[in-house]
Amino acid sequence: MTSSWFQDPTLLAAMLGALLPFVSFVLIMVFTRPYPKLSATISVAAVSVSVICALFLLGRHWHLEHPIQYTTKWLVSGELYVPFGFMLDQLSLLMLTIVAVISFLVQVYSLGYMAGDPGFSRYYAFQSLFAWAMMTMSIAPTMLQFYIFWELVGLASYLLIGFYYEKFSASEAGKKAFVMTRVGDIAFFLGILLVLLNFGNLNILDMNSVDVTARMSPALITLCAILIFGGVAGKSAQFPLLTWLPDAMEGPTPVSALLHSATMVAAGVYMFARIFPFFSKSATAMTLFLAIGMITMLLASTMAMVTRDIKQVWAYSTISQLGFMVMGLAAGSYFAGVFHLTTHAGFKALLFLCSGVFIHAYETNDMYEIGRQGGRGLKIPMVCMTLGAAALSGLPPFSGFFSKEAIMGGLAGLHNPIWLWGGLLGAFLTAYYSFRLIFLILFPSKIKEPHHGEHGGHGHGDDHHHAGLYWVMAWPLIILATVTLVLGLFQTPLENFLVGHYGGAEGHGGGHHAWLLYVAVGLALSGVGLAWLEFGRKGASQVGFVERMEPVKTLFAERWYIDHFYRLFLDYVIYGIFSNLFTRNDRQVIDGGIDGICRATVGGGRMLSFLQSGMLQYNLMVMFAVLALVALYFFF
Amino acid sequence: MNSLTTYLFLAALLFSLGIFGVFQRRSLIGMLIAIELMLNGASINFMAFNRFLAPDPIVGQIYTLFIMGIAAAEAAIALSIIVAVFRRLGSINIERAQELRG
Amino acid sequence: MNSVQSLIQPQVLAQIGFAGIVALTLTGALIAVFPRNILYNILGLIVCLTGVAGIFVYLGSPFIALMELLIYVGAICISIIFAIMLSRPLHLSLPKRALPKVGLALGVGAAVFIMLSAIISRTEWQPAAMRSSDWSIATLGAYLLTRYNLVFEVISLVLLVAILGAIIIAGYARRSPS
Amino acid sequence: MEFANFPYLSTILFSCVVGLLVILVIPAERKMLIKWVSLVFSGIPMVLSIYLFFAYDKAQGGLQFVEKVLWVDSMGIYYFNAADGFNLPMLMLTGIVLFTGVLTMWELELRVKEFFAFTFLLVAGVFGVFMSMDLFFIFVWYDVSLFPMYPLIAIWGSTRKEYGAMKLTIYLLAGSALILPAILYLFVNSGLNTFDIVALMQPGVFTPFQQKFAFILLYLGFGILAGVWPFHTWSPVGHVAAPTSVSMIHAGVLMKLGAFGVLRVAIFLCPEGWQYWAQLMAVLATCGIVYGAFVGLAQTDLKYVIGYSSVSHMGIVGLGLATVTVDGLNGAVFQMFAHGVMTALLFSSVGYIYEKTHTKMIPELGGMSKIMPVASGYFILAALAGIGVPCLASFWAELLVFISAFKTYPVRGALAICALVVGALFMLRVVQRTFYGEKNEQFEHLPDLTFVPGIPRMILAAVIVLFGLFPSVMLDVIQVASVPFINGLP
Repeated sequence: MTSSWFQDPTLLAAMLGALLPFVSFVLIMVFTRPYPKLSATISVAAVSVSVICALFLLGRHWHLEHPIQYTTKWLVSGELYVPFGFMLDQLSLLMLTIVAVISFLVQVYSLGYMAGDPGFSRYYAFQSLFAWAMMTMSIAPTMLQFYIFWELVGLASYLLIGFYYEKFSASEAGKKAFVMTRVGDIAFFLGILLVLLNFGNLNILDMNSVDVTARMSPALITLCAILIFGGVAGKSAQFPLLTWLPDAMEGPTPVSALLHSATMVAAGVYMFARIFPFFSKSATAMTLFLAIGMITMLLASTMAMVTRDIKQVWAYSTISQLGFMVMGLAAGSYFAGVFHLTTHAGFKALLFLCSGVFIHAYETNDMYEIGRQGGRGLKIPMVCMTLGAAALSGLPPFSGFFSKEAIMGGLAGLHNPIWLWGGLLGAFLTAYYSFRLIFLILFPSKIKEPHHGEHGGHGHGDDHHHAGLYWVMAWPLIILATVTLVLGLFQTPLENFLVGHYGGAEGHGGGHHAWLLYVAVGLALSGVGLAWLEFGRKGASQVGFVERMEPVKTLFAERWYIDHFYRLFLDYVIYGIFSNLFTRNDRQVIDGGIDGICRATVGGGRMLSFLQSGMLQYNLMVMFAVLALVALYFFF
Repeated sequence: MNSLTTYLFLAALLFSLGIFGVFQRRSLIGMLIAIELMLNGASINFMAFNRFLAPDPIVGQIYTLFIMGIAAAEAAIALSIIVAVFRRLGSINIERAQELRG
Repeated sequence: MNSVQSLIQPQVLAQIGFAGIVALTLTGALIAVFPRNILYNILGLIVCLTGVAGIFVYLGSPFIALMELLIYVGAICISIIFAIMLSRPLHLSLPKRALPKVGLALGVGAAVFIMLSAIISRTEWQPAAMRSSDWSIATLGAYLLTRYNLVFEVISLVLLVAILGAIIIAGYARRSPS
Repeated sequence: MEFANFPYLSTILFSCVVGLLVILVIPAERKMLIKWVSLVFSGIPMVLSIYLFFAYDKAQGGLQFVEKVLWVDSMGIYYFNAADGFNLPMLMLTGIVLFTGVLTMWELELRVKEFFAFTFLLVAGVFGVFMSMDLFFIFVWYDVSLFPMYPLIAIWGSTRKEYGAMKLTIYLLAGSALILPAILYLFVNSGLNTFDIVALMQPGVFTPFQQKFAFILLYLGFGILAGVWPFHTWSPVGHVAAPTSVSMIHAGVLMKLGAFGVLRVAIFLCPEGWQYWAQLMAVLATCGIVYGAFVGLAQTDLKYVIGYSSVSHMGIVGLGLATVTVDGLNGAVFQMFAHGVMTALLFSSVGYIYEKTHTKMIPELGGMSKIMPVASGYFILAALAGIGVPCLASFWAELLVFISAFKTYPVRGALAICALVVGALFMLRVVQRTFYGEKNEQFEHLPDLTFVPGIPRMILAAVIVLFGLFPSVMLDVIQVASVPFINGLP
């Protein structure tokens, strides 16, 4: 901490990596907005440096013994000291790498996807803002800094979701995302305030140490944990704040890939892992989180079974996988949760980017339509997407298989078997809806000739141009697909890397039960099989079993009416009652009161001026009467 | 007949009648007449004090003379005002003359 | 003669005369105030002023009594009558009485009267220690032209201004368009 | 430090007065000359106030740049100007807002001379209140700053301007009718025969009862100007009615005048009254925060929305003052500054849009981001600052206030924090309805903000971002005043 920043390569790398995207954001917003190419170059260059720095840090500190911390004064007020700095440990290094790599890939991919968009510069500015906020958040040393950048991440998400702001639905979705996560963030903020006031310190390492139990009562810890979890629920779209995420798909597809699948929504889970020891001090809270995770996972899976929108499927699956991660963490298997976070980041980004290619080519989000127009003609995305779906379903040997198994193992270690059954059901449903989508595109009921030239393009590029962009978009897919394939094999090194630190917290993460393995894979395969029966085989009706039951389908498609509830709540309680009531109060009671006073004054003046009526006789009468009375009073 | 208070009471009565007249008449001329009554009440007072109390019995008479002069001037002006008001308002009803109303 | 004189004492005669004059004054005053016809009021005023002149005689000043008759009855009342007679029908407009107003006026008048009489009756009237007995008109004239010279002049001026003012007001009002 | 004895504060103050006089002797037709003169005379205070802010010796602390001249001996009235950690941010804010306000009104054509003359009169009063350490002068300058609002709104305003101007004037004068008796009460009861605040604020000068009595009068009197709930209704109406730069000065600076008055007069002189009434202050402030946000949700006029957000944000200032802690005080002063700059930027952007489209009704606008991206960008930036997005100035202020409020008054603090959601909802709603969505064809041809008219907005935006990234620049100065003050409390 005493060494100056340029002498310490670690600090230098962390600073460069985390802060360069911000510089790029400012540069683009202030200077290069009219020059899209230059803006993109700046942004991609900045994020490339970030990737290099992140990989450098990861490599340099692969055998990290103690977390490294650098802080400097950001703000001092009275006894409150707010530092700004970096804290590097295994978890934050891993997250930093994930964020940097995925940001990089998405930015490269966007060069193709967003080409010719009028808001190209703006897009890259927001991407840089996001990268800065997310990376600084990942390596935050205190919960306050974490919160600050957490909010900034939310801001970037708001801006990117509402990127096509001319579309009402897009701006609406951005607003919804911001406000809904804000609700969670308020709980988060209250939670860290409670910790700050009772524990006196927000340093993450201190919060994770055993000191907490000494200074805070168990009930207080539970309360704080639940409040802070509110932030997780908001950001990671857990029940009951889950409905913003499907809407967030209004943003450009790379944004969905980056923020709403791989990185930002994982921030919630990351925070869970970040202060995992703190959370795990409250068994009550952990059980609650387990329940929330499971409910989220199952709800989202059911929603995914009936939607026709390709991005929506992945959005729901994201929610359900996030719920699954929360379950894993809440079950106490720290490594399993983080590992799934890592693998999920890879394959979900892959899935979204693949869908992006389809959407870009066919200008539709409807999977039936894509299939009908010959979606399987796009070879690379199709193969990559199938790989991703397999990973999502937990089929060996893809990365998802390993991480899911790890979580299942954690769930199996719990006393109450209901969690495990819930998890298994979720796995089955996941496999079913993933392959429903794959089969629908692979084996459409009526195949036309593939003709992506006709429909492709946003009306801006010719075929040749389009082909070039296609490859810009394809490369990230291939890289991600490779990652998906091989990441599972790195389970053991990663586990050593991560759990070396939190050794104590890891009780049963590795304890695989053999039967569980078979059951899980069997369920996943049967999910795939069911999907094949209904959608894949020749002459299949392509109507799912859920879709045959009209009321259930409606329920699922309407997202269990959660949104309706919020809408009604907003319309009737917030707007209808509070807003309206207060406005009326303002207009009528307060303003009316004051105006009333004013009017009374004016009226009083009028009344008095009535005395000044020009009726001389009355005036005189009063005068003499008063004179008489005064005289009588004084003389007697 | 020879006591001061008799005259004073008489003066007070005249004065009060004058006040009453001023208040209750609606016609400006009626009010003018009532004012003359009041002035006479005052004159009687002067004369009575002059007769019974004053060291120099000329002064009260002079005051009374002055009152008469003032009354004459007042009557002249009042009448002209009444005429003017009548021209303007078409009435000498005092209750119509409300242009000073607030 | 003597018996008549003894039968009707001068004091008694004076008393009767005084009572008559007071009655005349009050009657005149009432007539001046109450009736709604302006001419009756004027005539009442004349009667009342005549009574007042009589009272002045009783108060030992026949000169002022004459002046009263001359100025008030002879000048003021006549000018009012002229005003009524010569201008347009002022006397015809006979506004109705409003009872509340009369009541109020009566109340205020009574209050003023009560106040005045209370003051009169409760005051210890003390005559001046040294009283001159010079009532002659000559002295009065001398006073007017010596000690009250200025007031006399001012009164004259006021009268002049009042007459001019009256002419102007009445005349302007005639010419002004409204 | 060879200029140590240079009367910086008086120079700031009198550059406004001289500016006013110079404008008065320029013929009214020479509009450009008047504008340039205004620019110069508003630039001097800005530069000097920024210089003072950074030249203030934080290690030494206390009152600096003191100018003290006895004015009326028999009453103990001093011409006494000084700078400390509380008023330096305010002086800088006033300087910045004045300068940007003058630049914003560069296109004004209607009665230019009178407009700038009144503006300078207004700002001279504001500077006077901020820098004066003498009760008498504070009151005089305070009333000097109130009076020009009426003509400024009634002549150059819009939307129900007479009503707004009248309402504002009545409210503010009602406030000063509470202040004057309180000041006289304190003056008489001190027994020191002086209006010097430094002398009067010594402990033991006033009994607790006197402090409680005077405090509530002063709090309500100044509070009206600070938009304390439920005396806030003048402020949205006034904001709406006022012309752009007046709205900027009004919401940006004048409302702070009230809060600053509470701090400088009420809290400085009656610390025990402050502690006694803090509960009430917290309740009113929380009401204001929650209430302003909810009412803002239902507005359709852009300026009304900003007006109610001001009510909400000034509630945060009030809440900070009510906590009686260092953090709260720091947060309150910081929030005054941050909110001033932020609101000025909001009004400035709205002013531009209004100038071009001649409407500020939200339903009639829409898609403005497409038509004027730069102007919209400034508005969105300021709106985000208003929501409390981190790394923008007002976030830190809100953070400090909420931390201290949550510590002192958990329930009220939590309520106020929850109001942040509503605040976010209503600001975003406005942004969405106004700037996003289909663009209105009617306005398509309108030009965007170009570089030169953009300068004032640029300054304001830069201030917001800079103090958001480096909050300690501001807080270190405020700290110097607030820590000794709180430690010195009985």
